[in-house]
Amino acid sequence: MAKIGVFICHCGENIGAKIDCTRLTSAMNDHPGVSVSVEYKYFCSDPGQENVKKAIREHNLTGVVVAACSPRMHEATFRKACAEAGLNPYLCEIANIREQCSWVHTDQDMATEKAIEITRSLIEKVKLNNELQPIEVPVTKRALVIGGGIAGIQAALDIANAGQEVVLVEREPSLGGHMAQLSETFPTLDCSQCIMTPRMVEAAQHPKIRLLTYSEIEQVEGFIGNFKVRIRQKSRYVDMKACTGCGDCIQKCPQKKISDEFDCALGKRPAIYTPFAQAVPNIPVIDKEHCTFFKNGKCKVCQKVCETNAINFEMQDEFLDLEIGAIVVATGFQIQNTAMYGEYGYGKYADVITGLQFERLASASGPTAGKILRPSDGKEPQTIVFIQCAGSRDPSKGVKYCSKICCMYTAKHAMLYAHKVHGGKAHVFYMDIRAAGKGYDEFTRRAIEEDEAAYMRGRVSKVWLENGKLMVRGVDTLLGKPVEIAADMVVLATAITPQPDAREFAKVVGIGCDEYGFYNEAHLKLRPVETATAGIFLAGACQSPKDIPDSVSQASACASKVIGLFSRDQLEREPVIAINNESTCSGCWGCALACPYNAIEKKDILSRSGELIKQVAFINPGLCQGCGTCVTFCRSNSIDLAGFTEKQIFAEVMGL
Amino acid sequence: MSIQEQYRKKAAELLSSGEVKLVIGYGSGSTPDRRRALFARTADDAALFHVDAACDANLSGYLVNEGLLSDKKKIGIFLKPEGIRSVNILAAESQLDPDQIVILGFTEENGTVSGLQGTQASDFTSLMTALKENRTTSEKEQALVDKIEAMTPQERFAFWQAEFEKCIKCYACRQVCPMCYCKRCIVDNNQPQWVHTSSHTLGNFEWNLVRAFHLSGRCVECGGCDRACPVNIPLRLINRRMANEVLDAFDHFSGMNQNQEPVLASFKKDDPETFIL
Amino acid sequence: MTDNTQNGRQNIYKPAIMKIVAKRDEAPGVKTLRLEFQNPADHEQFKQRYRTGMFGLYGIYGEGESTFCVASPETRNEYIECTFRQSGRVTAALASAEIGDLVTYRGPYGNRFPIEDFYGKNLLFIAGGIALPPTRSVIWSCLDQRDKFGKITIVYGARTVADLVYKHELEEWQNRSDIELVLTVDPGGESPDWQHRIGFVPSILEQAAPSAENCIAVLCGPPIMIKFTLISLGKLGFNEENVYTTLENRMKCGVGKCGRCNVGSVYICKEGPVFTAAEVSRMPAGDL
Amino acid sequence: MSKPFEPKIVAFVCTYCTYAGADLAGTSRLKYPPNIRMVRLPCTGRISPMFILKALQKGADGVLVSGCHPGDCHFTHGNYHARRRWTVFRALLNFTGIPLERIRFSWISAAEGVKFAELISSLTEDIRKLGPFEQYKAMIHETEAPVSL
Amino acid sequence: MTKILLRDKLDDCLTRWHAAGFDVVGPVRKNNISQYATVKKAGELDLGIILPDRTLKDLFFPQTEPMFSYRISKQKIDTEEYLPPGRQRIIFGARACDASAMAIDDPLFGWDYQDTYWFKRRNETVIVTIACTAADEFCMCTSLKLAPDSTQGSDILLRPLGDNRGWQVEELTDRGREAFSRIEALLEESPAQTAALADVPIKFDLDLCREWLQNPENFESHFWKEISMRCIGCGTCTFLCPTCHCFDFQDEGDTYTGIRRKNWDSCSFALFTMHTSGRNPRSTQSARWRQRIMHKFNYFPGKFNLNSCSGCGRCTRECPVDMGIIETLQEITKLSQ
Repeated sequence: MAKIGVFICHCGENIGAKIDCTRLTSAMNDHPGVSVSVEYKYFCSDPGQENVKKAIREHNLTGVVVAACSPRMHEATFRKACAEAGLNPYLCEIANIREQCSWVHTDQDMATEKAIEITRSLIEKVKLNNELQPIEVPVTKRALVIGGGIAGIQAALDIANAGQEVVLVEREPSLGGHMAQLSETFPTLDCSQCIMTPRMVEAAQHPKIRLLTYSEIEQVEGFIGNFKVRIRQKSRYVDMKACTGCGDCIQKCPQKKISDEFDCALGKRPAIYTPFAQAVPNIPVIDKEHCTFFKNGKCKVCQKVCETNAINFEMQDEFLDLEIGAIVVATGFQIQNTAMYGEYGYGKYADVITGLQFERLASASGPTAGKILRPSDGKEPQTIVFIQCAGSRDPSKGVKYCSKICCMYTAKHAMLYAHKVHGGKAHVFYMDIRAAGKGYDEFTRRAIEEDEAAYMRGRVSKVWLENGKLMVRGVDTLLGKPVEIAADMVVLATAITPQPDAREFAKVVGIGCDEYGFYNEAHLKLRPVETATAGIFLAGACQSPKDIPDSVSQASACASKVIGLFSRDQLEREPVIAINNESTCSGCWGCALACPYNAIEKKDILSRSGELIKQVAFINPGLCQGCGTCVTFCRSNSIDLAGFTEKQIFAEVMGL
Repeated sequence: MSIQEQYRKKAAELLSSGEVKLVIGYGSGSTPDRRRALFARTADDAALFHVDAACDANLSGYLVNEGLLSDKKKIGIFLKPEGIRSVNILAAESQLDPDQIVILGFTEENGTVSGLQGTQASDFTSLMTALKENRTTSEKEQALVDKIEAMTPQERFAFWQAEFEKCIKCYACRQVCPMCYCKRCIVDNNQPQWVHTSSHTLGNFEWNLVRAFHLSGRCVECGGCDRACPVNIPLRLINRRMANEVLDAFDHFSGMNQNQEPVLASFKKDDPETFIL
Repeated sequence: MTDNTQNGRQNIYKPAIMKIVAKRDEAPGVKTLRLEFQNPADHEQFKQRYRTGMFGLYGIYGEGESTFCVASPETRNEYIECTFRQSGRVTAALASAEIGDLVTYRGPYGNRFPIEDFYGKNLLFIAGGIALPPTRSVIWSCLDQRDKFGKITIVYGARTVADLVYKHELEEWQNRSDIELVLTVDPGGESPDWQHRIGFVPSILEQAAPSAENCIAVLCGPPIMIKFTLISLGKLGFNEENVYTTLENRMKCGVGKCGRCNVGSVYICKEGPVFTAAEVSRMPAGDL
Repeated sequence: MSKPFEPKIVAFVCTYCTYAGADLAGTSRLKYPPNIRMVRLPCTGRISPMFILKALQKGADGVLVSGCHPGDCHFTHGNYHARRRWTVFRALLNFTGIPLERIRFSWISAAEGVKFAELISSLTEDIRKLGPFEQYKAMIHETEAPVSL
Repeated sequence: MTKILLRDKLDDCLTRWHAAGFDVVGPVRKNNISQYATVKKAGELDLGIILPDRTLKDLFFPQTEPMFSYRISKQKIDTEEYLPPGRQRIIFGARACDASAMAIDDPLFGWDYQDTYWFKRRNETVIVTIACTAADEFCMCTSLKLAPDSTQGSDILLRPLGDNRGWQVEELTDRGREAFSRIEALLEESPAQTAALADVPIKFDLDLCREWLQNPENFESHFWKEISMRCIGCGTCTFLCPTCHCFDFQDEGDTYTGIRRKNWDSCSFALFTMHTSGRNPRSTQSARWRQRIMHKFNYFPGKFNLNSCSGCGRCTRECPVDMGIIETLQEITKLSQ
């Protein structure tokens, strides 16, 4: 039998007035396995704690139960006191006889009876407590930032500027993300590229940042502080060291009719290209799919014109294995597939475009050099209609949420249009104007009041072509009247959606998605930049639609989390984790599926001669957070949870 | 050619061609109306197989006998639709590789057996869908379930108390069940001893509840436990009730395919919760 | 069916109550308890019946009973010592019991070492790991009447230095001139200050090469060690009839009824646990 | 005169929500009957059906299982798993004749001290009305009685 | 001229026995199962059952039995013993195989240490066996050198009359005579013819089997693997065997009070012989089936000169996978020929 010390706290009158502590103390003294049971006015006080420590030493106690206030109050206090007296802190349990007994009951007899039972059951539990040691995890001080948009760049720079190594991975040939595509930015109307490109260059040249563009994450294993990441560096067919970025190859490439992704299909590019003029790095890639040589085996014009022999058609994808301590996921967003709105004629009518396409038209570096011209005939649209919530807040299209940035950029578009097309008329259909943010509402007011955009509250039901005009039929709900506008151009404020491969990518990284495919934060309010997987953080629109200031703030928040993590050489974690009994495990993997943290892996059990005997579940102590869902699932009772073992709970219930 | 002849031939071919190392099927039993598992290793053995209405056992449990499949060689097995569902679950729970199983499928209706098209568990998906759509298991059974459900809780308790009182804890229900492949059953864990091992009514009650719970969403209603029970406890009724529950609450029909997620290891955010305050 | 075989009780399955009077850590997971009878009648019964080699069922109410040998010799029957490795539910409970706690005991059961037959002979004790306790009770039985025996050699090995049990007694034996003690640990199991042998028991035994002449060997250890040590003993010229060992099987009743412990037709609990190697070799190997 | 029936109710709760809610009931000095015994667990995902059976074996007349509201789980979705288990286990208990009034499930957040106190009060009253769980107790008594043969 | 007990006097017999303090137990069918159970009236008995599903063992060695309770307090342990109730009882209508089985287990429960639970009940019970006039395809008493009218283990043997009016009484033991003295007045003297006994064909050659089993070479025979391949390792055959006697102890209760129970256990279970270290001398189902057969037909006869089988056939009758002693011994007979 054990040697348990029971310490019954009066908490002044709080417990003492309602519970007969003397009766409780003597009842516990009679309980088998209890070496000492004492009462005291305030055990949480210094002399109170001294009493506990003294008893531990004097009676050589093997466990301690403090019957006092809620463990949520003073568990840490008493565990610390135990540790100071040489008793493993996890051999201490708290019986809550204040919040859940003396404060809530009126009958002294029954409250005392209850206190006796509560304490007794915890004595039974503590007898089976094991000495646990906090889990120490070493930290690899190198961060991985996935995504080279503004969020990723900001996070990378913040971490690097704190002196920590960063690997910044971008799957496109250049940094920049969506922000590089934008013309001006709300609410200041400063030029996006003007504020973006210095950041891109800074990131590329930072001594602590290793930039890997045109690269993708293949595999993530491990856990906080100890991730192992495999990165695929896609072959550019251009030797990055040799290339000087002169651009001759791009000029000479005979294949020039490829739809330009960066310009949202409004422009054309050659098969060897950089996405845009200010690309970082300024090294072209060969688009294998469209390259004449790759298609027909003949051409190699680029190779011929390249003076530094940088073109290499034999180049293969390369794999890079890196040890990483923390991961920032900043993979951004995509805009909704506009084909969903057949009634708006996107794809059918060349002059029905998306907001992002409008950005390219308005951009000085865009296909029209900043002039607003119709894709169909290159004429200036005299009447333009902006349709907000083209997808957002529309459950029938699968997007129940608000895309958050459309109100603002539509106002901006209306403004830019007014500035660029004098005498043109802009109409805006909206559901609600959501302009919460510093300078935002003023901005939309400006669009309406100064730039005279005609805002109509209502939805558009149909767009069709009639006599060369795009007929827009909608309703002005404020007037309660149907409206029909003959427009030259229609701009759809399409919904912000997760990246199309977001779900698969979440599985690669080991984080969760919401119903749309946006990544799940650990707690929406209190842990908005962390994921459920320790050591992986979220920045930018991959978590939910965000504008630039929000993305940047979140990126900096991520960076501070990473820097905080890297400020220590070892991580200490509560040892409340699940452990599997490998000899009784049947390897059904239900636990792995149930685990919210992907903490359960397959482990091979090999014979001495190296043959596979069976596979069992291995619970990664770095990833396990100790919820115990796997324990309950396990039919063979093979998994157990340290601190709340099956034996402990059994004893606790049996002690009631 | 009778289905029995066809299947004997098929089994013989599988064995003589070396495609499978073993065919598990039904041989004659100790009385004319009994069939027992027959393990055929040669084409000659295959001539002893029976395929008829008396072949009631779900043989799939033998597939997970220790070491049987570890040499990666294939095994042929006679299975009814329930057996194929069991193979799907065993595959979904990583207990076997379905590619190693060559199925000689058959089904029985009103005493007549007919063959099923397909040899791999994955060949039977449309059959599974049909089974789910149209849960044909005997109406008599459902009637009994309904009858029990119509009782008051006190009557139900008394009914099961009288049944479980008979239990002798021989664990035939567990041993015969293809889903009870655990290397250690929870009842055999004595640290802690969650389930009483004694066969007093309380211990029997706990055992039968835990068994039914562990089979919820996994039982294919082959009836093996019910037939095995030497003291005639109507175990199929509990299993059927639980199968109804997971189907109604979670649209889960066990053993639909090899990738089915275990019903108690997965969830939907909008799972029903009418009873939670 | 005399009263004496019933241990003074009507119910043969009802244990006696004993108190833990001393507790010792022997090796990682291995503990020794010294127990004293609470009821003088139980003690009297024990004194009458206990002979070295017998075993008992030690238990804790609520957890069950577990079988191990009586590690103390018949020459010291004021108490019972038992040494066990913590592996299951009962041993876990016994291991966490404290001095002053009450435990249960049933026994002594089984047969004995025929120590009178060893008089005048040389003795060779060979033990491996946690199997020293059954050997130790014979060793002390003989040491307590040292003049009745010739040369005494003890060969004891364990996996590592830490796994050696009864370290204080090993030291005592080491210092006695009338015993030759050969200690060994498996290769890799030595500590920096280890001054004894390194190697597996069978080969160390062959190196020590005790004479088989007029010698009785008592051999206890894990099955694999027994197997190879018997070969070594054969090489040294030992006759299987002169080699004694004990068998440990799972037991519940200890009195030949519960059906677990038999190897072939032999009930270990009644006809054992002490057997000569010759008797063991006649048992079906597939059941051992 | 025998003592009036005082039901014994065992509650299995998660530490983050319901246990905290119970603490809040305490700090708010709400009153509820003292018949409840709480077993604190990290998450509802940790609450095994075995706990319920053992509580019944210990003579519980009622059992409460409670944790975070859906979506609020500290461990993101332990309570979703728990909900499925409860659905299934509850159906099983019902089918075998355990009155569902005796086995209750609830979501109580750390903020719902009032809900906690009210639930315990009503639960205690409901079970008091139902009376002791005689049928189960009879089974327990059988284990304590000698064989009649 | 022999004594006859007429069927229509049975109720009166029961009344007299009850009056004399006997409980009367007999074959009863209830709740979809047949077993030996206590009856108040003769009408409750179902004497047409060829063999009850459950065995006579249940009455002497229940599947779970509390032995004693314990209460642990800080300084002492209090215990209280449970012993069988000590009521005299008459088992009316046992089958010869079941009655024989009780006699088979007597020496086992009595060697050196006497099992109180078994013998207290044995000494308090009068077994009145009715010889079988019908058998099914699983009955095999004759193969065990017993018969439908074997007297082993019985105190009274009743032979059914040809006209089915009652039974011819054969008193075998003093205990039986004492019990029947209570109903002496109800018995008649009559020369009535007894009915033909059940025809139970011999299914295997027991002597050949024993010889084969005794040959140490056959211990490792491949036969064991083949014959037990479909065995699923449940306890049906052992728990429904009237002679199987293996048991386990289990402590049950809450932390400081509880009951140590004696529960049936089975050599078919993998855990039966498993050491806590994980080592298992009988680690395969074939080793366990071999143990069962060897024990019944080799080891037990070697120790007690009795086969640990009385030929009731329940092992085969109830086996979920249609195995059993009959098949195994038939195969061994074949191997030996």
